[in-house]
Formats: sequence, structure tokens, C-alpha cells
Amino acid sequence: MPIETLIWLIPVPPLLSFFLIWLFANRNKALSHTIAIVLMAISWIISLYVFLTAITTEHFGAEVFGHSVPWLPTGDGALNMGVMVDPLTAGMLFFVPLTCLLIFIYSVGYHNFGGRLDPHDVHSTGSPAHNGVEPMYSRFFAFLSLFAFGMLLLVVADNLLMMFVGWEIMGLCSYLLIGFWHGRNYDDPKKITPRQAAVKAFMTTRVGDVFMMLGIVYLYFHTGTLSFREILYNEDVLHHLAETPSYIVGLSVAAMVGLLLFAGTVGKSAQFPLHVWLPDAMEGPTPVSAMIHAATMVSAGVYAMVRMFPLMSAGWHHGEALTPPMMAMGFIGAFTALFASTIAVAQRDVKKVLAYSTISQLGYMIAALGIGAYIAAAFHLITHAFFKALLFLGSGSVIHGVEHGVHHTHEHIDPQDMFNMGALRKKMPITFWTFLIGGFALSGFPFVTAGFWSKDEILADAFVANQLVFWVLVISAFLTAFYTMRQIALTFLGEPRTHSAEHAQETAWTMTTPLVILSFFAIFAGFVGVPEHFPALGELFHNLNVNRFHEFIGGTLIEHPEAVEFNVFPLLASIVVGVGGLTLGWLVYGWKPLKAGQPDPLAKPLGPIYTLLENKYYFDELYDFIFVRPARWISEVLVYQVMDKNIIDGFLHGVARVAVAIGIFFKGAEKVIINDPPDRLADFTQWLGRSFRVIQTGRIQSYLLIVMLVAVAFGGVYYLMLSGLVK
Amino acid sequence: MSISQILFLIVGAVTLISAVLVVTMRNLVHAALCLIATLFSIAVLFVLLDAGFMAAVQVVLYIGAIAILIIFAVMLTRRVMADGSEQTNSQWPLGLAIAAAALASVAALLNAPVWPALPSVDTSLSISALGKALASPDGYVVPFQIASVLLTVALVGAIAVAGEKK
Amino acid sequence: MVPLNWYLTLAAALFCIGLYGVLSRRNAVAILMGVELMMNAVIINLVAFWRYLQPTNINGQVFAVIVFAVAAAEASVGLALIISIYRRRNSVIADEMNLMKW
Amino acid sequence: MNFVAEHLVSLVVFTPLIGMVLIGLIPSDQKSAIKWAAFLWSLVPAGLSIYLWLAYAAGGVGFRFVEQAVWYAPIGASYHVGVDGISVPMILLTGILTPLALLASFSIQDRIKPYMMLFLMLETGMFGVFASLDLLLFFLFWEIGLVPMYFLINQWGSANRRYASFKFFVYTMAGSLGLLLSIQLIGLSTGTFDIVRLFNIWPGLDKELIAGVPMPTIKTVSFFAFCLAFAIKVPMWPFHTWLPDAHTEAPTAGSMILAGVLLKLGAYGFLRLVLPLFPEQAAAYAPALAFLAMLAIVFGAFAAFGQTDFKRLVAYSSVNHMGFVVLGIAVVARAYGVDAEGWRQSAAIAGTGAVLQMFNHGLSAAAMFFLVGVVYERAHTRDLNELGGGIWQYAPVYGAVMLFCSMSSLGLPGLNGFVSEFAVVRGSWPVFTTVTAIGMLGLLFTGAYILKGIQKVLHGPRNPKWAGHGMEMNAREIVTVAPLMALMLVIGVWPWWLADVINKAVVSLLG
Repeated sequence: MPIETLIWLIPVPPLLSFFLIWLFANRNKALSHTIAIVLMAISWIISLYVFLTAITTEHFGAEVFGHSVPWLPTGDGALNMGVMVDPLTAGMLFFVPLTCLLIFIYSVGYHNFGGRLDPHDVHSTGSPAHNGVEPMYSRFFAFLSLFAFGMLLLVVADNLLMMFVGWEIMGLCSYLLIGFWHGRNYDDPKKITPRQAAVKAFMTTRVGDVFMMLGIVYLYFHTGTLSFREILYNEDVLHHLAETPSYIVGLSVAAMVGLLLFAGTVGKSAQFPLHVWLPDAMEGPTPVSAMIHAATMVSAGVYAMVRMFPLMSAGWHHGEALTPPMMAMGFIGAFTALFASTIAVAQRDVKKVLAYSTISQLGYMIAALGIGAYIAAAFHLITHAFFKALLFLGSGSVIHGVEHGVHHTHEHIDPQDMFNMGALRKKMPITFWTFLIGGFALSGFPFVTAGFWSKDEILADAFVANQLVFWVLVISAFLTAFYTMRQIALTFLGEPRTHSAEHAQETAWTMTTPLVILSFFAIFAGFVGVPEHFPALGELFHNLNVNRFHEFIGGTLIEHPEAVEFNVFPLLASIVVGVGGLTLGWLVYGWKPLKAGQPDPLAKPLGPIYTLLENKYYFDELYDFIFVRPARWISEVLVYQVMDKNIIDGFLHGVARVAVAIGIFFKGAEKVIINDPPDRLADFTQWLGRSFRVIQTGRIQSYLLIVMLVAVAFGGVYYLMLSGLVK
Repeated sequence: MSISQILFLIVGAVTLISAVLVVTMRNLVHAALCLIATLFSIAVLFVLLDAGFMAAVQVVLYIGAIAILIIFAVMLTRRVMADGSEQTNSQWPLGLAIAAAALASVAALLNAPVWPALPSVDTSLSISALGKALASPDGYVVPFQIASVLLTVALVGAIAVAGEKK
Repeated sequence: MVPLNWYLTLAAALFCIGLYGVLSRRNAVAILMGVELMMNAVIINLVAFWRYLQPTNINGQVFAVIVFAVAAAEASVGLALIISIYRRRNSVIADEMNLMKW
Repeated sequence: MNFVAEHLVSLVVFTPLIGMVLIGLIPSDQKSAIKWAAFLWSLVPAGLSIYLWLAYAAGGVGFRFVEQAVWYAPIGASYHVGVDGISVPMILLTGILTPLALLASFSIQDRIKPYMMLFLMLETGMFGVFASLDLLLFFLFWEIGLVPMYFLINQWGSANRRYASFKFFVYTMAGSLGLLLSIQLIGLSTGTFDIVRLFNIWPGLDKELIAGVPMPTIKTVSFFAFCLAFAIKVPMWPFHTWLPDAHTEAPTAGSMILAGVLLKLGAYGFLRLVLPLFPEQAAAYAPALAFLAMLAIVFGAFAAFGQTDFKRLVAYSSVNHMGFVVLGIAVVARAYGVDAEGWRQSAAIAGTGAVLQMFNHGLSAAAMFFLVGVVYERAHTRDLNELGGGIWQYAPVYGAVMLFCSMSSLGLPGLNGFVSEFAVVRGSWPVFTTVTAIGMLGLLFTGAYILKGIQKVLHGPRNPKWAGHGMEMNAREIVTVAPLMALMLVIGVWPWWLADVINKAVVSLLG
């Protein structure tokens, strides 16, 4: 089979699985997950094959795999849809289907497959299962498959529109999956429910999507195509775009399109100021969180930016002033990285910490792109996908274990609150060790973890490109290490702070196996990107022919980016903040473990700042006040009541009243002038009829008599006329 | 006065007298019998007019069917109207006057010397001519068929109207 | 040699007798008898005209035959109506059948 | 077969009328027979319209399947019908939607015979408008469609039906009046009502004087009269307030057809008559048209979001979606004969998008109204707060179907709505940049109101209020909505088959 056909086939199996489960398997749980996993595995195998073909192809990058067909007629031309695999796509194809597959497998255990159906759950209630298998099990796998389809479609797309299609399908799936437990209510009315979180996620990302769509149409207008190959690999087009002024003074078309597209990423990858949806997206089941935050959706945002980098940087060369979209990316990314990591420090929910760390790490990648560190961003995207998937799945495992304890002890506690945990390392050893690996990778623990290498590379690039960005990223790296250690310490170390934590239990093999596999990649995926100029290690790996990442991904761009010169200062900074943050975290939380009911040791010294952080800088409240409420008011009152009901309909009713008044006047006039004379005529006719009706006797003989009388009379007259007596 | 004229006068007198009896007799059965007499004498008139077929039809149809039918009707309805009761309605003088006036005026009209003499032709073939005329497409087959349909419809209608209903 | 107007006068007389019967009898059956008389007068006329005016042309007799048919139809329907009315109202007096009065 | 092929359009137009007569022969108490007869008969024009589509799509561009016969010779009107790439998708849509609407009407118990008869009459009216190539014929069918709809709302509607039907009728009649007058004006000036001939004669006509009125004045007056009639029907902001009332009060099937096809008559009128007959005036007033379209998009979305009545929400979504159609039309009008900076291509895309949006909105709005009807039949309320959510647990199939159709309405890529919205936005961006940019606010709020509907109906804890109401859809209802869903998916994934035909017609419209 030609490789192009195989690429077309990559997204198909999950879509097929979605329809199969939806239409045929929705009553059979075992069949549902079998279909989903098997088809996902097929997709993974195809992807792997394509990936292997790609990395063994000479000069891959100059030559890419691709195929397209006409999709929408546009006047005399046509808009094509197609697939393409270039080095960047190949990199994505390496990790996306794999993490998806692992998440699928993990979900089997997460939803307690094989457990009995709790009597409370016999009829689906739309809330999490009490204790036993999830009643909406099949639906979950259907949505998950559709989600995987969206991501794979986005990855193999050869044009912006098809990418946008996958992008939006993922938006829908995130909506469906975040709101999966749509019937769930909390005792605390302030706490956001899954269904609200779902709407919030969809709407917030849609803000970005709308801008992105404008970017797409703008680009399409100027280039007449949306194909990556025709735009991104074509220096003439890029040059033309960079030279043409746009509607906004001072911005070239390329810059404006770039900014619009970046707005889409801001929404999808939860960058400031559209970051608010992502922490609330934790309301979904944990595999979904892993799906959104690691394998698919947020990666898609960064992927889009990496993909569109030639356009973003159109007209920019190394060492020159950054283009406007790059500046926007650099500052927003760096700011988000710092901003989110500060919030993460004060969170209690084990998944929320990870959510904010995701935002922060995505900020890293965006910032890296902003300063032109294309390869570093792509590298961090991949390593982050592995260790963040690992962390989310690990946290899901933790929650699952604690929930088991909750069911055992019947305590009323939040099983996601880290302050209700502790000492889980003994109860859940596999989860502990894998989580530790993931956490260290996130913190950038030197040399052995994947996260270190990718983060170090970003810092090295930033150090050369922009000092401000560099320092912001360094600070946030420190905070990252700190809150990671805080999380590990609170969760796994010390003494159990609740009975539930005491009775927690290691989870099923379906959940732990993906953790082990992912932790392998969380360590070893980093070695492919060890810089060539790195002392000792760089040469070692080069000789082993492992660290080909730069060369391979760099092939995506027309102009291969040069690897930055090795500089010891950013390396030191990276090591110091990584190890230092972990140490400080351990000193605060691990050295003297917290007792049950003890507040966060940071709360007191930080004071009001801690409250501010805990409440996420009050962004939700702010947005509610300046966007949501006015929108409601405009909709319900201004547009509907005032404009439609009062002004337009009021005017209409006024016209109607005038018409009625005119009608009444004419009615009166008509009665006198037109109506009365015919009425009199009618009266006369009636009188006449009444007078003559007496001859209507009803007796046949009298009628005949009258007939004969008349006949005889006529006959007589006729005779007289004939005989000439009458003239 | 020739024999045929005498014959005519005799037959005509019988016709008219029995006709007058039809409309004047109190007993309807008698009236019906007088009707038969009238009809029969009309059949004789047809013979005088060389229309043998018409005479036969007159006897078969009028006397054989219609008159009998009328007698049946009289018998069936006899109960409600005793023979002795009043048989004429309140307008009978007026009716008589009209009838008389009509007769007088027609008779006056007829009393003009314009009438042709009896042509002497052979009328023996008239029955076959009549048959051909009634059955030939060039003749009167369509009116004849319509008349047949009319009769059928009338008979069905008569049954439907007079038939016993629940 | 009977002149044509004799026949015609006879037919006219017969017709007027029938007319009188129709106009003045109370019994519906008797009215019908009067109608039969009038019908016969017409047939006499038809046959007489045929014989005197166009004896070679058979049209006159055809006409008479059709009048016979009509007479038969009229008699059957008329009598059926009378029977029907008699059944419903137990009366054959024409004066009493005045439902169509104003 | 030859007869069918030669009189295909006439057959499509008049078979529903024959069906109406046939149904008239069935006794009124045979309810089930009437329903089935009407439904099965309506499959005949549906099949014919699909056949017409296939036959048209297989061949070239321009007016085809034309039939012309003497009809009203003394005033120059003829029976002239035919289809092109703009009308043939609309005929297909009508043909498909009517049987489904009739199927949706099976739950009606009251006076089913006149109901079905009116529906079939309505179908003839709609087919007729799309097929007419003669102005007088066009007007005739235009009015024929109005009458049954009035009675459907007035007799089978819900609580406030008298007000709604009256408003609908008077509003539309007000538009028709001007339409008739300007049709007369055109007929008087040119001596013909033949649309194809008028395309050639009318735009260039400028020498004659009628009663001392200069030709440009006559043209402008007729242009505004046409625009008003069509704008009311579309409806364009601010002539839209009849729509929520009429849609909300109409019976379910009535709303399906009203939103699915009747609204398209207005947009079709713009494309068929206004643009070719008044290119100069249309180009001059296109920015105003675009501005109103933008207002419809934005205010429609806002107003939909502000509703508490589910059906009214869906009704306002029609205002929002039809705004995109008008926006596309405005682009075509503006770019007529201009070829600056690729405007011609933009206009072609926008025009294709507009017609495609007409088709897509026909599918999604019909499906949404149907789904509202399903829930209303069971719960006897349409109030979102009274429904209170939590229905999904009782009705998983309904939930899935509603999600699907909602997403189509929302314009989710991969389903039909996106294709046309993208095309319209793409086309209008270079021509009306600011208006398009502001219009995106409406696109954003499209998401808001759709999600509001889902949240207030499906989401939420298992609602004890609806236990035992049998909220789940039955097989008949699934069969009703399934073809719509299939089409939504097919068009979303592969729009070429439909868009190609439209595109060719739009390109030839652009000259």
C-alpha cells in the first residue's frame, strides 16, 4: 500500500470505532472497549510504520509524503483537502497515537471494568459511579475515540482548514468529556460543576477559534490556498505575505494572520488570558484530563504554532528584531509560564496542580517559539506529552486508590484533595515510583529525565535570544520544581492524614501498565534531543546515533535552524533551579510531614498573596463580571426585550393600531354610503316574495290548473293574432 | 256517408263516452274498467288507420300492462277512500271550464277546410319498415336504445320507490 | 272516407276529458288515469298524422312507439310513487300531498 | 419514462397537488390511511426531485429541464419552468424535507385530512417558486405557499397561534404587495414576464419613459420593492420579528418546513431576481445589506441566547444563520462585475457558501425544530427552566441525536454548517472586512446559545420530573431525523458533490 494511503488511514480507525460503538456496541461494555482499543492500536501501528518510514528516508523534509483531493469549489478553482507527513508530523505521529492508546487502556481500569454495577447506577444518573463500573462506559469510549480521531486528523492534515476541522472536533470532544458527568452536583454551590466547566471550556476556546477562523480566511484570501506545502515551503509566498500591508497599519499580512492564528492557540493551549477553562476542565474523568493536557488538545495548540512557525516568523532572520506574532508569543508564553506556576503553588487539588503546571509548560513552548527556538519547542512538546500524560494518569491512579479508601471507610472527604492523602508510597508503590519519575521530569531533574533536556534547550535558546524571557522562564522553572515536590510530598510521603488514605489500594494492571510504559518514555525520550555540543554526553549520544532530533525536525523548515552554541550559564541555571526547587519543596513539605488538619505551611508567610494565588488571581470572578454578565444582560434584556419586543414589535403594533383605526372609520362610512342602498333593495325583494308566496300551495293540481289557464290564455291571444283580430 | 265514416263515428262515440265515464265515475274500479274500454276502442281506431302494429301494442301494453297496473293500484289503495266519498276536489268547476275552453278552441282551429285527403298507398309493409327504422343505425336505433334505458331506469326506480323498507 | 280533422277532433276531445280528470279528481290513481287518456290522445294524433301526411315514411310510428315507452315508464314510476306515499301516509288524496307548500 | 424526463420539473411541482386531491377522496375518519397516503405520496415528488438532482448534476450549467407553454398570452406571461444550479438544490431540499415533516406530523390527531392536504399544497407552492422562470408564475407560487402556512399555524399551532399567524400573514402580504407592483412595472416596461428574457433586456433598459417617470427611478423603486419582499421572507434584521412568533407557534412540522424551506424563498428571490435584474442598484446598496446581515447574525445570536423558550431559541438561531446567507448574497452583489484583488473569486465562494448555507440551514433547523417538537410532545412544555435538564438519562438516543444536530447548527467542522459558514466568511472577509469581523461575535454566541440549549435540556442530574414520561424517541422519530443527520455528515465531510453544482451556477451568475 502506498504510504499516502496509509496516512489517509491513520485517523480513520478511531472514527470508525466512534461510529461502531455509538451505533452498535453501546450496550456492551466489553465490546466497546475492545473496539476502541483494537482500532486505536491499528492506528498506532500505521503511525509507527509511517514514522519509521519517515526517519529512514534520506533527506526527509525536502521530500515529504502527501496527497490531496479537491474538497470545496471556489469559483474557478478548488480548495483541496489532503494529508501530509513531514518531519514535524512524524514526530507527532510518534507520541500522539501511543499516548492515546495507553490512555484508552488505562480507562478500562479507571472505569472499573469488570466491577459490578452499583444498584444506584443501574439507571444512568450522569454522575460518577458510586462504586463499580461506570454506567456510561460505552459512551466514554466512543467520545474518547472521536477525540483521538480529531487529534490524528489535525496531525496529518496538510492544510489549515483540515487542521481546523480536527481542532474543532477536539473542542467538541473536550466539551463532551469534561461534561461527561453532566449530572454531577456539588454541595458547595460555588464549586463549578462538570456541565458548567464543559460550557466554559468550549466557549473560551471558541473565542480563540473565531479569531483563528478569521486568520484562516485572511490567509486563504491572500494566498489562494491553505496547503502547508504551498505556503510554508514557498519562500515567495512567505515573502509576499510579509511585504503586503494588512488592514491594520504597521502590520503585514503575515503578521496579522499570525496574530489571529495565535489567538486560536491562546484559546486551545490555555494561554493567558484565555487560560481559565483548563483548570476547570479537571471536572472530567482523569483519562480525559490526560487526553486533553498531554496527548491531544493543548498540544494541538502548540503544534499549530510550531507548524505555522514559518509564517509567524516570515521576514525574520536569526538575530534580527522579532516579528509581531513572535513578540506576542514570547511575552504571552513567558508570562503564562510564570503566572500559572505561581497559582499551582497554592492549589490543593491534585489535578489542579497539574492543570496549572500544564498551562505553565505550554507557556514555555510558546515562549520558545516566540524567541525562534523552533526545535526546542517541538522537543518540549513531545517530552511534555509523555511526562504530563504520566503525571495525569498517575494522579488518576492516586485518586482512584483514595476513592477506594473512601468507599471502604465511608468518610465524606474530597478524594482529590492532597491534604487528605499522605504516605501513599507504601500503598501504591507502582503509582508512586512512576509519578516520581514524571514529577522529576517535569521539574527538569538533571541529565536523566526527558524534561531536563527539553527545558534546558529552551533556556539555552532564550538566554541567547532574550534575557527577559530567559529570567522569567528560570523563575517559573524553579516554581515548577517546588510545587512538584510539594505535590509528591503531600501525596506520597509522610503519614496518612485520613482513614481513606490509610485504606488506599494499588490500582489494577490496566492502569499501572500505561504508567510504566510512559515513565520509560519520560526518561528516555529526552536523549534523542541532547545537544550535539553538550560536553561528553552530546558526543556520546552522537556516536550512538541517538540524538538526531535537531536534524530531523529541523528538516521541516526551509532554512535549517542552527543549534545554539553551548553555554554553561543557562545549563547551570537549569540545574540549579531544578534541583533547588525540588530541595526547597522537600524542605517545606517532606522533611516535616504535615499532620492531619494542618494548614499549608506557605499560607502563613505568604498571607494575602496565598489567598490571591489560591483563588487564581480572581480571574473567574473578573471574567464573570466583565464578560458573562454583560453578555447575558445584552441577550436577555437589550436585544430581546428592548430591541425586538419593545422597539421593533412596538412599532409594528403601532402600525397595526393605526390600520385598525382607519378600518373602523371606513367601516362606519361604508355603512351609510355603500351598505344601506343595497340593503333596501334586498328588503323590497323579500317583501315581494312574501306577497306572492300564497300561490305556492304545494298541491300539484292547482299548479297544473294555473299552467293550463296561462296556456289557454296564450293560445287565445295567439289565435286572435293569427286571425287578424288583433294587430 | 261511407261505411268507414259510420264505423269511425261509432268507435269515436264509444271512446269518448267511456272516457267521460273514466273521469266521472265514483267507483274507481268501474272507472278503470271504463278506461280499458276507452283504450280498446282506441286500438280499433288504429286499425282504421291501417296501423295494425300500433293496435297490437295498444292492446298488449295499455290494456295488458298499464290498465292492469292501475287496477292493482286501485285495489291496493281502496281501503282509505270509500267508494261513496267525494271524488272531485274543490277546483273541479274551474277544471271543467278550462278543459271545455281548450276543447272549444282546438275544435275551432280544426274546423278549417285545409286537411288533405287520405292517400291511398300500400301500408302492409309498415311493420317491417318500422322494425328496420328502429334497429337501423341510419334510423332510430339511438333513441330506441335510450327509450329502453329509460324504461329500465324507470322500472328500477319504481322498485326502489315502492319497495318495502324496513 | 274519414277526414283527418275528425281524428284530430276526437283526439282533442279525449285530451280535454283527460285534462279534466287530472284537474279535478281527488284520488291520485284517478289522476293517473286522466294522464293516460291524454297520452292516448297524443298517440292518436301521431298515428293519424302519419297515415294522412306521410304514410311512406315510418317516422310517425317510431315516434308513437317511443311515446308508448314513455307512457309505460310514467305509469310504472307514477304508480310506484303513489304506493310509496300510500304506505307512508296512508292516503292517496292528492290535495293532502302538499309538503312543498310555502 | 420519456414523458417523465420531458416534464420532470412540472411533475415535481404538481405531483403534490395531485396527492392533495387524492387525499381529499379519503374519508376523514380514516386517519391512519390519510397519514400513510400523504407520507407515501410525498415520497413521489421526493424521488422525482432526487432524480432531477441527479440528472442535473450529471449535465452542464444554466437553465435546464425547461418547459414553456402558453399560459396567459394577453399579458405576456407564460408557463415557463426550469432549474439551474441554484434552484435545484432547493428543490432537492424541499423534496427531502416534506416527507420527513409529514412523518413528523403523524402524532397530530386533530383534523388530519385538511392538515395533510394543506401540507401538500404548500409543497407545490415551494417547488413552484424554485422552478418558475416567469415573474407572474413566480408570484403566483409565492402566494400559494403563504396560504397553507397561515392555516397550519392558525389551526394547528400552540397557545398564541392567532397572533402569530396573523403577524406572519400580514407581514408577508405587506412584502408581496410591493413585489406584485414592481412585477407589474417590469411587465409594463418590457412587455414580458419571462425571467430569462428579462435578464437580457431589463438591466440595460434605460431609454423609455413610463408616464413621465425616468427609468432609473422605476428601477430603484422596483429594486426596493423586491428587496423588501425578500428581506421580510428571509428574514433580515429588522424585519425578523414575525419569525420567532410564527416558528414558535407553528406545529412541529410547520416549523420544520417554515425554517427549512420557506425562509429560503427570500434568499432565493435575491439570488434569482434581485442580483441579475438590478446589478447596479444591488452593488450600490450591498454594504447596507451586509450591515443588516451582520446585525442579524449578531443580534440573532444574542437574542437566541436570551431565550427561555427552547423553540424560540431555535427560531432565533434561524435569524442568526440566515444572516450568513444574506451576507454571502451581499458579497455577490457588491462584487458584481468588479474584479479587484480577487473579488470575483471571493464573490464566487461567498455565493456558493450562501446557497450551501441555505441548504444546510434547511437541514439543521428542520432537525432542531423536530427535536424541540419531540420533547414538547412528551413534556408539554418548551420552557428551558421548566424542563430543567436531566433528560439525557431518560433518553440517551434523543440526547445523541440532539447533540449531533446541535453541533450541525453550531457549525462544527466535519458537519455541514461549517462548510457554508466558512465559505461565506472567506468570501466576505476581503469585501466587507469590518462587518465580517464584527459578525464573528455572532459566530461566538452561536456556541453560547446552542450549549445553553443542550445544558438546559440534556445535562443535569436525573430529573425525577420526567420519570415515566417516555422521553425517549420512538422508531418513527428516529427514522424522521436519520436522513437529515446522514446528510449533515455527508455534506460536512464531502461537500463537493453539492457545492460544485452551486458553484457553477454562481460563477455563471457573476457573468
